[in-house]
Amino acid sequence: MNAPFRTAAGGRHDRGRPVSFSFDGKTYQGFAGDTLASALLANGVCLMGRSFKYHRPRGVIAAGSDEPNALVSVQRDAARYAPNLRATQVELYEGLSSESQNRWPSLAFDVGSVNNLASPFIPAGFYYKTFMWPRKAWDRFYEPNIRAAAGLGRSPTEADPDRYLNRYAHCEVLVVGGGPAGLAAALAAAQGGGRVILADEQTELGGSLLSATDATIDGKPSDDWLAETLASLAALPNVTLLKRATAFGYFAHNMIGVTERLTDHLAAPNAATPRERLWNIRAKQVVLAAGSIERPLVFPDNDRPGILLADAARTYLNRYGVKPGKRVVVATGHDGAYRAALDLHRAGVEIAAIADLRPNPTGPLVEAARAAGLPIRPACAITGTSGGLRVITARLSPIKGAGQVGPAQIVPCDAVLMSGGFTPSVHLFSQSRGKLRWDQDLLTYLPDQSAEQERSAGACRGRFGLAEALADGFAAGAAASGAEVSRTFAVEALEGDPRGVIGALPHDRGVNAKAFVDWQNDVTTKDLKLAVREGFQSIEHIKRYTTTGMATDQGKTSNLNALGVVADVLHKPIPEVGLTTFRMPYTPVTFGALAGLARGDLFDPVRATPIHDWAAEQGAVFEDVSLWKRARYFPRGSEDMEAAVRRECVSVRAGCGIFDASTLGKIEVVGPDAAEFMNRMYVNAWTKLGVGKCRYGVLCREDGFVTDDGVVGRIAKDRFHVTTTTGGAPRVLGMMEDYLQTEWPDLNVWLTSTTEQWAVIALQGPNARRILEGLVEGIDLSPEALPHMSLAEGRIRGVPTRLFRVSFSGELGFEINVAADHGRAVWEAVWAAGQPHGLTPYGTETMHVLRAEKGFIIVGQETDGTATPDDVGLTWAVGKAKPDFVGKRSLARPAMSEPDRKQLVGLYTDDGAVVLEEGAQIVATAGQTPPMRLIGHVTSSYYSAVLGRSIALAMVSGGRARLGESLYSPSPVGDIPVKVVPTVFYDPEGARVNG
Amino acid sequence: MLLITCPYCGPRPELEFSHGGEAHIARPEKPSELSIEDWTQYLYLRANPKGLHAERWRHLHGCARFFNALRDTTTDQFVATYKAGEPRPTGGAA
Amino acid sequence: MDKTLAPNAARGALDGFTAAPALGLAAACPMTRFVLRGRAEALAAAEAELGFLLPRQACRAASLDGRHALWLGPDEWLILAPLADGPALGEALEAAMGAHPHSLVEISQRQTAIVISGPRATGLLNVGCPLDLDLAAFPVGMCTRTVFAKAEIGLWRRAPDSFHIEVWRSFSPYVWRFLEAAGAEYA
Amino acid sequence: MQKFSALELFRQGLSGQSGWRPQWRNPEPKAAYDAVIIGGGGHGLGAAYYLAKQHGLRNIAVLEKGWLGGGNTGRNTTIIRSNYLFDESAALYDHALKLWEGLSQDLNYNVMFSQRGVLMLAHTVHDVQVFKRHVHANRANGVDNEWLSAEEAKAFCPPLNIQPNMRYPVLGGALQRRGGTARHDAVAWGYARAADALGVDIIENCEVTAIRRNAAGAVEAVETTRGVIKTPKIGVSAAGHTSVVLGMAGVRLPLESYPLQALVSEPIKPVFPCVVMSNTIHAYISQSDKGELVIGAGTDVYTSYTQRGGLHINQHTLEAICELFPMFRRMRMLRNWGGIVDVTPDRSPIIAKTSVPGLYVNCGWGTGGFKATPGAAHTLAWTIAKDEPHPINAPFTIERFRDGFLIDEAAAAAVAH
Ligand SMILES: Cc1cc2nc3c(=O)[nH]c(=O)nc-3n(C[C@H](O)[C@H](O)[C@H](O)COP(=O)(O)OP(=O)(O)OC[C@H]3O[C@@H](n4cnc5c(N)ncnc54)[C@H](O)[C@@H]3O)c2cc1C
Ligand SMILES: NC(=O)c1ccc[n+]([C@@H]2O[C@H](COP(=O)([O-])OP(=O)(O)OC[C@H]3O[C@@H](n4cnc5c(N)ncnc54)[C@H](O)[C@@H]3O)[C@@H](O)[C@H]2O)c1
Ligand SMILES: Cc1cc2nc3c(=O)[nH]c(=O)nc-3n(C[C@H](O)[C@H](O)[C@H](O)COP(=O)(O)O)c2cc1C
Ligand SMILES: [Zn+2]
Repeated sequence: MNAPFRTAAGGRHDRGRPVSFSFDGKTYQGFAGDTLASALLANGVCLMGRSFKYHRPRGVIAAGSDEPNALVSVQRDAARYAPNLRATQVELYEGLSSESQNRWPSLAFDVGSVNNLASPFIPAGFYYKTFMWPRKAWDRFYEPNIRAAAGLGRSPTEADPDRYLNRYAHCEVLVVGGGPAGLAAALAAAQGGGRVILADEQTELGGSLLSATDATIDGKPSDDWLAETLASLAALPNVTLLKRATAFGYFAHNMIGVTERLTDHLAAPNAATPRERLWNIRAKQVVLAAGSIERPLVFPDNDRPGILLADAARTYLNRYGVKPGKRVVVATGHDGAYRAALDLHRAGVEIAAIADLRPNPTGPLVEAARAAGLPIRPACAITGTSGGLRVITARLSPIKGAGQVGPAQIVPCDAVLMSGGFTPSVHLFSQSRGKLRWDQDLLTYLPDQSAEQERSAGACRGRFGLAEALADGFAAGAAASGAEVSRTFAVEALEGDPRGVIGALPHDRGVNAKAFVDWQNDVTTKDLKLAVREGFQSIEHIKRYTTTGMATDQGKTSNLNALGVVADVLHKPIPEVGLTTFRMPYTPVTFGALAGLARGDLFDPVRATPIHDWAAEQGAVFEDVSLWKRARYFPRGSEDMEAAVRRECVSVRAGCGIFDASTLGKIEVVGPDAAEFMNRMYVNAWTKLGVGKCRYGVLCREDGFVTDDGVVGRIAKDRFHVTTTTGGAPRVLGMMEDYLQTEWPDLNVWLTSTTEQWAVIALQGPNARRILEGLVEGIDLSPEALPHMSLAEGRIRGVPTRLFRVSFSGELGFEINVAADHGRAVWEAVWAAGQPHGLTPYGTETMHVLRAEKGFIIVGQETDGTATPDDVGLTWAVGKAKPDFVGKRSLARPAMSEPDRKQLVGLYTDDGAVVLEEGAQIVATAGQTPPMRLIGHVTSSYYSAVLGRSIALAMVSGGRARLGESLYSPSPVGDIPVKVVPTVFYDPEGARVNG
Repeated sequence: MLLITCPYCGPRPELEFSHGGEAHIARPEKPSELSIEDWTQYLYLRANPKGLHAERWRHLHGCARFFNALRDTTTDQFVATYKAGEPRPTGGAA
Repeated sequence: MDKTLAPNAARGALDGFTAAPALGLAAACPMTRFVLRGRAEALAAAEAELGFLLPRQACRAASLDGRHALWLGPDEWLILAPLADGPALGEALEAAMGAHPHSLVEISQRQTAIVISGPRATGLLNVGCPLDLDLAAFPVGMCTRTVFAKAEIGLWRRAPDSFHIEVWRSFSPYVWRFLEAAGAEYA
Repeated sequence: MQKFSALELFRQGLSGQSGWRPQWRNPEPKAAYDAVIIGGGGHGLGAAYYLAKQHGLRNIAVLEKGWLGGGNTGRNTTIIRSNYLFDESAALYDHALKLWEGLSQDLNYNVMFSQRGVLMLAHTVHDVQVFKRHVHANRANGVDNEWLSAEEAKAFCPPLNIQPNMRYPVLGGALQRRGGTARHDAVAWGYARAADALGVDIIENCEVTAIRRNAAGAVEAVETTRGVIKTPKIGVSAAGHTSVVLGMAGVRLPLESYPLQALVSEPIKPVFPCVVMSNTIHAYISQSDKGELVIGAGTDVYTSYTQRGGLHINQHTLEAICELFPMFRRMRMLRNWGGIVDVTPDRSPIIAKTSVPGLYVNCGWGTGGFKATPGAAHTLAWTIAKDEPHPINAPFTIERFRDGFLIDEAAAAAVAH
């Protein structure tokens, strides 16, 4: 195997398990435990991506979730394609197939890089200034081209078959981050006895310990300490350890979102295992131990492949056994880079120079480097690099006082390590709305005032040293759990000075030099300065004008440097420039993980009635009404809906039809004050409704508009059986509860939803009584005993029933209410009994036609939330003598009695064969051109088979006064003449309800 | 997702609740006698403070009771929750 | 014509539903159910008839001889009883409460019940239910309405590893399938 | 005003883009103005621009408590359409749409108005009825809107799932081809720059803390964090904060402020050609010119000024997105944020005089006022300048709530039986 940059020994990867993988079609070898980035680096592949705007060749600069450059797509199969993954987080598995992005035709030769040549003419925000002429060219030319150039990876093209799970979890202490601070926090918190969850985004717990070499804790090498600590935590029943688990969002009241990646690292995952699990964790206390992120240096040409963060280089070396180069230049303003230089030196890498910005670097790490004979250059800035697809030289210049540099020296190298210091990860703290404080000494923002039950510990609050981090973490864990524990950690490690540098380095390279601040979005110091020059002073404007910090890394490496540059140009201290808002997610979260199981049939509950399966077996076509499935029509043979509905309508009127009305909302209103309550809620009067009688009820909102309707039966003096529309059931019950609980708590009445207790079978048609007769016990079906709008209780085929004599079709009709479990059997019994009488099943569509023929409204179709009872012809229902009911006062508002309000009327098209479209508009005169004067619209429109012509209901301005008038309905094929007619088209005398 | 303390059931996740708008707006005894201005106030005018807000919640998927809460709309932190009918608690900086 | 339906004519919403044994899911047998509301006198009368006190502590259940009263709200209880108690129980309660203001509504078939037991019970429930189901937070005997994914359920812990889930009839297939999907990796 | 053009960009390119001047000045507030606009969002800046340009008021200022466009203008999903149901609404939004069509040229600022079409999906028979009603009403009003079958919808938006076995199958959709998106920040900046060039003082970091009224009750000055500013006319365009600002003058409005969230995915190459909205399953989506999928849905349920909301809201939104576009399930959410939207009882805006002389208000745009920006700004300017509404905003009074002349777009889409 040829992996030229792999060390001979060391690293946490498994040298016994070689793994082959491909990148851009070429196969390489790595080891289990490698990331794609470490394995590519080991193979000497430095070029991993192209930048967003200029298509500059880019290599990896980081080793974790802060990586801005090395974005790749990973394709497991055609349907499992994921773009924009960080190579630093993609774990290697046998056969992994990955490709680079945002380049064509190849990563090494990318046509898009002409943008780089054009870069002087396409600075930040250039698109706001051009592409305006000629106007049409924007749509046809400019925008399509801008769009085509943008974007990073490409979208998946097929439905993702993988499973995703959500779960809720609770704990006393949640620890975010499994580095020394987080581990210590968990150790302490666990002793409090409560539940502790520790989540870390990496593949292994340990944080910075995973790449530490020489430190000892409690006298043990840190590796050993780590292993022991993890084992002891894992053994505790109250501790849950989550790895590959990113805490991505901190929400109100200590709710933290965590995504756990379960299968992406496996070569052949079990299809049943979820790809990711999203944890919604409600924690009593949170300890944030999220560590810190290394800051790059901002210098000209700082983006060539081979230039990377010093601590990332250490990670590659110590954790993955990969040398970042063979001859390395280190550029730094921080001690941490010396640790990297020392480790690399020990591993046999040549350190060509350590260019330190500081005039007098000192301290144990620096001394150790001196002792090792490393070539330290104090007061030295890196001012450029060269190289095509990999860096080949670094340009080092001595610093001569304020912002000036002396003559440069070119140093050949194949890698540059840079470090500006570490930025504490305050992302989650800030998301929690905790207040940050600028620390002038550490040159960083640190957590100050907490907004939630939360505390930060370790590097994320500026406690960078290992000893400090352990102690701080332990104290935080103890405090969070309330455990009275204390512990000290004996640490031996070389610790550096935590201070670093921010902003651009001095250089002598002129205005066109490109010193990148935001790598992924190609934002340079020049862009930031341009934004300031153009008057953008707020950092929020600068962010949006230049797009700095808006890339997929959300500025993890760039935000503080951008602040530094801007502060410099504005001559303001950094805290006065401000900070952009940290938002969730910390790192991008898969849509599928957020959606979880809610897909297909589990997207929303599918509510089906007890009779649903029967209808399905008969070939019914269903429609969605709120969560319910309702049978819409029952086609026979090759019938389409129109044909089926005509047949169903005729059958009902000629014989009898059977209809599943189970979805109607039902509320049992019970108690001595039931009638009083009904009086207050509904527009109707209820006091005089006799027991065993029914009434059509209309419900308004307090603003006077009709919100629901339904038949109400009085079962007993103190008991009403109220029905509502299918979709309105929860709304009506909620509204009633609101009034009852908060306005009239003194009323002795209670509400219970009985929607699902009853299956409801509507039997409508002249033969209805005949069919029922043989089935019913204990109920006299005669018109005298059970007249229209009455009810009786008895049995039907032995099953207790509430039988309503009601009609929504205008025919003799009954609604059989039986307990749900018996719904299907009773239905089948009625069905069988109806066979000799031409019984036909019908669906909602026929129901709609039948009621329209009778001029009955459907709330939500005739009404649209802006109709009063009077508008839809229901004045007769309003209890005029009642002093009050919900909505009454509003009905007295001026607008409610305007003569030109829309009112419900019937319409006949002059040509009875023409069926208007529902929603079609009405005008008074023909031949209008837009904007027309619209006076109404069609709410319902059908072909009426019994009438042999079309009918329509419409809301027309001043409609009732227009009876007989000719109006028009504009349509794409011309104005359709219509005549205003009464709303009742069929059996206006209402004789048929009597059979 | 907020954590809301139902006065009956204790702290519960927001998913179990429905929000009911401003609290302490009693329906007038005799709406028909109200002036149009007063009725409009009752119907539509709601406090929309930036700061402490007395609001109604219903523990819809719990005990189903309406109750009231004092919440700071600049932080979403609850200062108190209390049963319907009880007076708005005094003071209570967030 | 035969005037009564065959005894097996009743069909529960979960008839025929089965799940992998590892999930510990089962449909509970049919039961008699009432929602009881009322003022103090009526409640006292109901307690006398039931033979045990209605739980007044929020979110707690009380039982005697296969009859249970689950606290749903400060003046609302779900009464569960064997199927055979049927209407007779309702009539007895009505008679006992008489003219005292109350509401007793039978909802035996408005809802159905799912039982989930075993070591995975809380884990599967927490895929859709946002409550803390730790024994300390949700002890045996606790009951409450809550949500499970997009359905409302009544959740009642009957043993450390066993829950009784009340769910409206038409939502029960959804809850069942959701629990099944939640546990697909164990099936 | 320094002209923006390709030529100028090129010229500046030769000198390292060093010759650009500030897009707007950063003036100190004067002691007095002829009119003051409170709120430096698109609506407020636009109002100032039209006041200066069309009504000749040059001694005016826009006062913004933070940074320009930092309110909802800077946090909206930029959907622009005008296919509203009621004549009044359609007229207002279409007035805006017509202004959008020439805005880049008018302002000499490319606001990237992109008429890629807005497709509203119907999933139920009821949806179909409602949308067809819209289509008919719009056409009669001269507003383009057309009905597409499910197959036509898919042809227009290839990622769309129209499988009949979906939980809520797509039955078709209403398409407004003239609808689309625009670059939100550019709208604020473009108006600011153009207004500034006409002499308007744009004053950032200047929070209005009180409104002073004279003995007659009319406005006379505002107190701000940067001093007292006298003015006889105040236009309030403070979106989510309207209640707070009008409270300073003792005016109560029927408004409640809710958090509304949005999110973007990581950027990808062009895959999504239009805007798709689904009210029934609650989500809308488009792809920005930079490549992110821009996604939003409904508000959180409670009032709040925190500019954030709950994760479950986003989860519901993404459930819907993944249902409609299953191929996006492996895409990732990059950033989420919230705004504060002020909502009226009938979900229609108020652009009107208030009971206080000299005090004018533009508010109540709820979740949908970005699309109206030029129209709202234009009619607000008119109302301030003439002390009477433009015919287009005349129906959008405060009094409509008293009298019952609501313009209830939300109720009009009421869920049926
Ligand atoms: C997430 C989200 C998505 C949306 N999506 C869409 C969409 O797709 N399409 C659409 O049409 N609309 C959408 N909207 C609505 C739209 O954003 C707004 O209606 C519109 O931008 C309002 O513009 P504005 O100028 O009135 O308000 P804003 O831009 O909010 O401006 C008001 C300004 O007033 C300032 N202010 C407040 N108080 C004071 C004070 N006391 N002193 C000084 N200044 C003050 C604020 O700081 C703010 O800058 C969305 C909104 C949100 C939040
Ligand atoms: N001397 C220095 O200047 C310096 C600088 C940086 C780090 N260090 C070292 O850092 C250590 C500090 O320890 P520490 O524990 O504070 O930090 P750490 O970096 O060791 O651990 C932080 C852990 O948190 C994880 N993490 C971060 N954000 C996360 C999120 N949102 N979700 C899940 N996991 C997340 C990281 O993956 C990491 O494993 C010490 O060992 C110290 O030596 C030193
Ligand atoms: C249409 C639109 C597109 C956006 N695209 C991005 C983006 O690509 N990257 C990003 O980081 N933020 C993006 N944002 C979000 C902003 O970063 C920011 O969250 C938003 O303006 C709200 O401001 P705040 O988060 O600072 O409160 C976008 C916002 C909008 C309105
Ligand atoms: Zn409760």
